[in-house]
Amino acid sequence: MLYREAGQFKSSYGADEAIFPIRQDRWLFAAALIVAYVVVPLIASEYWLLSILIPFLVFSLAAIGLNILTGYAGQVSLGTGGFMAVGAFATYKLATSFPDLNIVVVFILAGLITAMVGVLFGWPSLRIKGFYLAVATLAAQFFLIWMFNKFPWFNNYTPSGVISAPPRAVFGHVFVTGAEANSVDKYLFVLSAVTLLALAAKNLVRGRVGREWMAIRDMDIAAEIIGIRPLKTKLLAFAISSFYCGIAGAMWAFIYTGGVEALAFDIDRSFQILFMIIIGGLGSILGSFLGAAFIVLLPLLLERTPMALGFDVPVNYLSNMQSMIFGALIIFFLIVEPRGLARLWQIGKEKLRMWPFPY
Amino acid sequence: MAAAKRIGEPVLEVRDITLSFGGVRALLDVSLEIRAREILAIIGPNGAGKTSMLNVINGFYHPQEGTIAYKGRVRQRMRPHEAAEQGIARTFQNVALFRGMTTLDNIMTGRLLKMRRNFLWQTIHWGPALAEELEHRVFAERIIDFLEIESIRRTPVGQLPYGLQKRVELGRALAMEPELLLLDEPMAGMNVEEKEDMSRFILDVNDEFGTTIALIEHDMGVVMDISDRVVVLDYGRKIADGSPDQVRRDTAVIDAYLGVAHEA
Amino acid sequence: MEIVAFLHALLVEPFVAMWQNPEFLLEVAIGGLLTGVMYSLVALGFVLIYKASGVFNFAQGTMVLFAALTFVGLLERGFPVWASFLLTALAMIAMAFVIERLVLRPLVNQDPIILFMATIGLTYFLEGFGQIVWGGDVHPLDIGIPKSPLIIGGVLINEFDLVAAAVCGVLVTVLAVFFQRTAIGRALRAVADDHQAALSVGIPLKNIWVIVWAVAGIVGLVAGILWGSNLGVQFSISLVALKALPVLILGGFTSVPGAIVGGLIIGVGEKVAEVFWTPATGGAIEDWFAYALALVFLLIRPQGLFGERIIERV
Amino acid sequence: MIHRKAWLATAVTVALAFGLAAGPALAQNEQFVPRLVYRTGPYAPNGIPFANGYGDYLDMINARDGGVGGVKIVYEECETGYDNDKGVECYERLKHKGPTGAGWVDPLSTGITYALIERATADHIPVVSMGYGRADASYGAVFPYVFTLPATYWAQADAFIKYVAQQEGGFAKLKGKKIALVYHDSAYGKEPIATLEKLSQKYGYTFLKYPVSPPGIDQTATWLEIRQQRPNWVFMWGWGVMNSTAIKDAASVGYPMDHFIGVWWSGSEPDVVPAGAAAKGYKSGTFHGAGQNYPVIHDILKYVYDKGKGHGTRDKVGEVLYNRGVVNAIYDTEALRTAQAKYGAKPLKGEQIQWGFEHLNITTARIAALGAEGLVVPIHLSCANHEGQGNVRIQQWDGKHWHFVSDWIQPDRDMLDAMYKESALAYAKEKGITPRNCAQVSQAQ
Repeated sequence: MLYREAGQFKSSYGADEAIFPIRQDRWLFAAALIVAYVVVPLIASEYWLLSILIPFLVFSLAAIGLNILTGYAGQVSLGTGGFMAVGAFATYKLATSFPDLNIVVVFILAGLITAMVGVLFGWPSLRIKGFYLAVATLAAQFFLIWMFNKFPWFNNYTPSGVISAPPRAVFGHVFVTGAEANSVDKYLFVLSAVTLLALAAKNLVRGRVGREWMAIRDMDIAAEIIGIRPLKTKLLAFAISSFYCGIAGAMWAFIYTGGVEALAFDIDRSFQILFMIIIGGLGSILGSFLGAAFIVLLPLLLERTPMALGFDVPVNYLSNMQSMIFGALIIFFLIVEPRGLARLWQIGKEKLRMWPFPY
Repeated sequence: MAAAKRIGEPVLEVRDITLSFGGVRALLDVSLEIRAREILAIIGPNGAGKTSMLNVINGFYHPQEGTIAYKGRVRQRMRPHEAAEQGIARTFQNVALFRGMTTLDNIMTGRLLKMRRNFLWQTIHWGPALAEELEHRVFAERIIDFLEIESIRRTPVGQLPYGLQKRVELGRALAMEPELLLLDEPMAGMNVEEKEDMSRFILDVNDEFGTTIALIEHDMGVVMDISDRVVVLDYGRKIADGSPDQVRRDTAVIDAYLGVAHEA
Repeated sequence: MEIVAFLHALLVEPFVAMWQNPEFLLEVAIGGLLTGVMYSLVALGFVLIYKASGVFNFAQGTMVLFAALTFVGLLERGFPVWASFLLTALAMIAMAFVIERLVLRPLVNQDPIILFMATIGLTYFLEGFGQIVWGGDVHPLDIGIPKSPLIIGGVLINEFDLVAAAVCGVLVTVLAVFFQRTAIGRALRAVADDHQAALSVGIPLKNIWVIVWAVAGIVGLVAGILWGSNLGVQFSISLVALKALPVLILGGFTSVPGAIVGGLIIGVGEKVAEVFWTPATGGAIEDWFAYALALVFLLIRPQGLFGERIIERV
Repeated sequence: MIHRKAWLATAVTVALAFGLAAGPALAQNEQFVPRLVYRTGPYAPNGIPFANGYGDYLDMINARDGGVGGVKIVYEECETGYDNDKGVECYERLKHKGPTGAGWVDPLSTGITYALIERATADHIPVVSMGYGRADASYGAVFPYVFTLPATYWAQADAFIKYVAQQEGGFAKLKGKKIALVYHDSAYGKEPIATLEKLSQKYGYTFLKYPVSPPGIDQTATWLEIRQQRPNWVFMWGWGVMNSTAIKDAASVGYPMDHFIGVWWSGSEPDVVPAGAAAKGYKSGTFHGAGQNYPVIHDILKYVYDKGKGHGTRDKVGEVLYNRGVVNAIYDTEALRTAQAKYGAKPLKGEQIQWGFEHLNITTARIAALGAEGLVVPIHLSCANHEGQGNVRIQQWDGKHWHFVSDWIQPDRDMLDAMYKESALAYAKEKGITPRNCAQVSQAQ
């Protein structure tokens, strides 16, 4: 009964177009922000911050990027890993070539570079569709990884080809990369970036640009007939999607692991992000977060449950069981709700709205 | 039939169009004109080339021969989105809505060409971008009121019954504020009541907004009732062109079309 | 100046090298053809399933692994080759039943991407299941396929590859006969052409799906035995699926001949590129080159070499 | 119906969430060791024997001696699947376990090593990358917490050239020879390139590079090229399925096996067995002995396998990678013993064990006492030298067993030390690290 919209009237289209038109949702969102910004830094351990929350946030960002391209604009891509690598290596080159440049600027520039690369590889999408496009984007994936691996200029001629993050501060002595960086600072930095970018993405997809993308996704011929230019629209989707993926890749390399080689962004990474958006929900910003949480947290839960219950299972059985359960759960969730966790969440809310009177 | 009085000069002139796919001729030396503010019906038996005609007009097919002049400017080849930019809107025989989007969003897509703020403004959804969004929302709501579809504003169109989908599709076309509106079988598969509603909407659009309309329809009763002029196609050729009464009496038409219909 | 030298290395020198040593070019091309056959075998499984059920079966690579693991596991427990083959084939048929019942049937009429995702779930499940049952070790597999190199006119050809090519030829012939001459085959083709129409003339779609998954499983078994003889049966066999993807886009998702011809083109293309363009590019280009080659073909024919033509209509 | 399923799904998720509760607590007099292993996935055939050997040795020490200096060693395995992210997660999860936290960590993957260097340095936990990882981390002044004992890839590359020179009849004979490197196209595979290039200038051989893109399941092109180029020797820096494929493809182009030498990660049973008879005569580098014929291995059989507590099966004991796991455990526990000598026989912190590693001195006498003569080579570390002496041996596969075909080969220390230092200082500069002054460090202690 707490979750009701009765009595909340909207007197303008502006209010009707807010992200959270229902008051309880706004409270929930505010509470989530408070938890994320205040409570978590106070109570979370370094393990939680560094190995769970930061990768979760970075994955969410990459998933938002891919969701823009695949979920909203309907262009299935398996090149996410490649674009993340572009972001990571661009950041590395920029940060080491211009040591005085603020890291935030570096990240944004790296995102823009990735966006340009994305546009380049998005070109075939005008002619190629569906799974054919998906497999074609693999060309981008393999080529980019090969390129970063092959040309030592990208890693400043280190013999191993591993790039590692030089220490950089956002302002003053608040370091977010390098060994001295404090885990809370890192977390808050990533969280702020993800919050801002997620809001921007939400605004994009509910406005003109988002409608153009969805029109192309749902029926590209009809979209063209109402005046949408397919190439321009698809390329904008590739650009913005790649911008997000690039920043995610940069944060992955610089803030999460601190050092990567190109292979860290191989084809498995692309698949991983694709799983996230399908499980979370295609065409949903919230779904990107839910999907990332599912993929990051579920294996950990599966791994640690037997241990917490006091069973001593050899790791290989555990890991294989985990893989089986993970696979079975994916199928199970798809059967329950093919449109992803975001849709389940929505159904849950609708139930709550009716509760305790289901009709 | 009040609209007939206001009919003006031709806005679109199709000259000697020939269109073929492989060896199949879809249109052969067809010429026709659409005049400002009229309701023109294109009729003919199945496979006569009616839809191909609309596809040629809005740039989806490119004819091998012939020219099209729209508002006095001759064009040979253009993309559909260019037609849209010039003020040509259309609906489809099989509804071509964006099924994953709500009614409101579908209608808002009709306003896309009129929205000017770039994507950077959109990311903040505030200030000029918000103002623009709301301005067009007001317009979309007017169309929703006009078509009496307020209650399904937030419903994804994939879940709507066919008749309503057709109505939403008309709404999306209207949202473009077109000068020329092409309707491909707007009443196919509807019951009498729905057809009456749709006829009323078409006449109102023509009346209130002064929109030029070219439509394809099979229901002869409706065609004769609402159109100012009728063009008849058969096997890719134009066999008649005139007022409903003239066409009704045309022997070629009776042989080719109505005759067939009688036999069947 | 560097640019000129690079372009020279990229655009001139490889062809000079080919011209100067045509025998080597032939050798590389033949090596590529025979490798291509091995790719085709894996691609074939994808095509069968996609054709009949519209599912892009991500689990095909894992099915190859699973079949090979089962086969080698039975061999190691003392079964003769024929019995192991038969039992594994039965296991793949049983698996097809289970997959149809538990995965495909509840998801009937969903979007292709959802079914694709379900096969990813299947991949995880089979990976874990296979390793629990048969272990993560590498199992050597030797069923007596000769492996010595033959030198014919100065050109090296591997006997093993010839056997693989022969097996592939037989398999394709059997499949062709199966599709063209049997009632089940006709039903399969009908389903491939149009699901709804096939249903309306009374073809039971569910049985068809079981059959097609079982056939894909058996094709996977053959591929698994050949790849397993080559690499040893181990987890990495599942990765051959990635080599089959460019073959698929090149040949078209729905064409059996496409899978074969696509495999040959990819095989030759990537080997020739790897050998002759290594000086210009530094090597290891074959992975992306295969995809780039497929992409170029795709830009000319968006539906793949043999895929059904996409007709846009409104 | 659907919604009932949805609730069920939620319930399952919630039930699983309890899994994140804390694990079992540890007693006080125990030294905790996190163990990053990979028993699943594409590299499992290599990961399983190594993890078994390591675990069995610790179990044996606990059973026979009651641990090290009376402190029982407890460990927890964490499956990485050879995946870097998973490795980092494992490390972060286990680093604070036990009364004193993780004593050291063996990342068991070059990629994970790279990812852990900064973290572990900040956490003061020694990273022991035995025979993998970052070669320049041997320069301990810049990498205080990273140990590359007993030899790095660079040392091995140098040793290979020395071995080839021996076989050819002197360094002068190297001039004009062709030496090829077939390598896994990754950070790991590229490690020896700089050394081999440098040596090619010195000795005048032609150095050919053949990258193989991972996983390397098809190498037709590479080996046809090698057949065309006919290099005198082929080295391989391979991993996983790439090794057996390379051996098989080398045989199929008729390349002589005894001129084909793999890195020590390309020289174990899972690499040669799938290739069958073709692999006979193939050589590889190593830094320890193979087989069961060492007293310490006998003790493992006696105290662990006879009690039915082995991690693997008895017949796999003594495989190359199994023994490598044992050797790794010996180095780690010896460092712990060294540290206990200074700080007392109690659970120690990572920084104390770091001291143990830096003062590790495994003499011939100590090796004899360990019952590991011929299994391990004497080694002596210091503040500046985290590698040791870098001795490498060559072993050969006779179709059934691996056996040594060379004596211990001592690489060129001066050249290597200079290379480590140069590379490490460049790293320090980029990272803004001030190298330790090792002269002062040793005085202070």
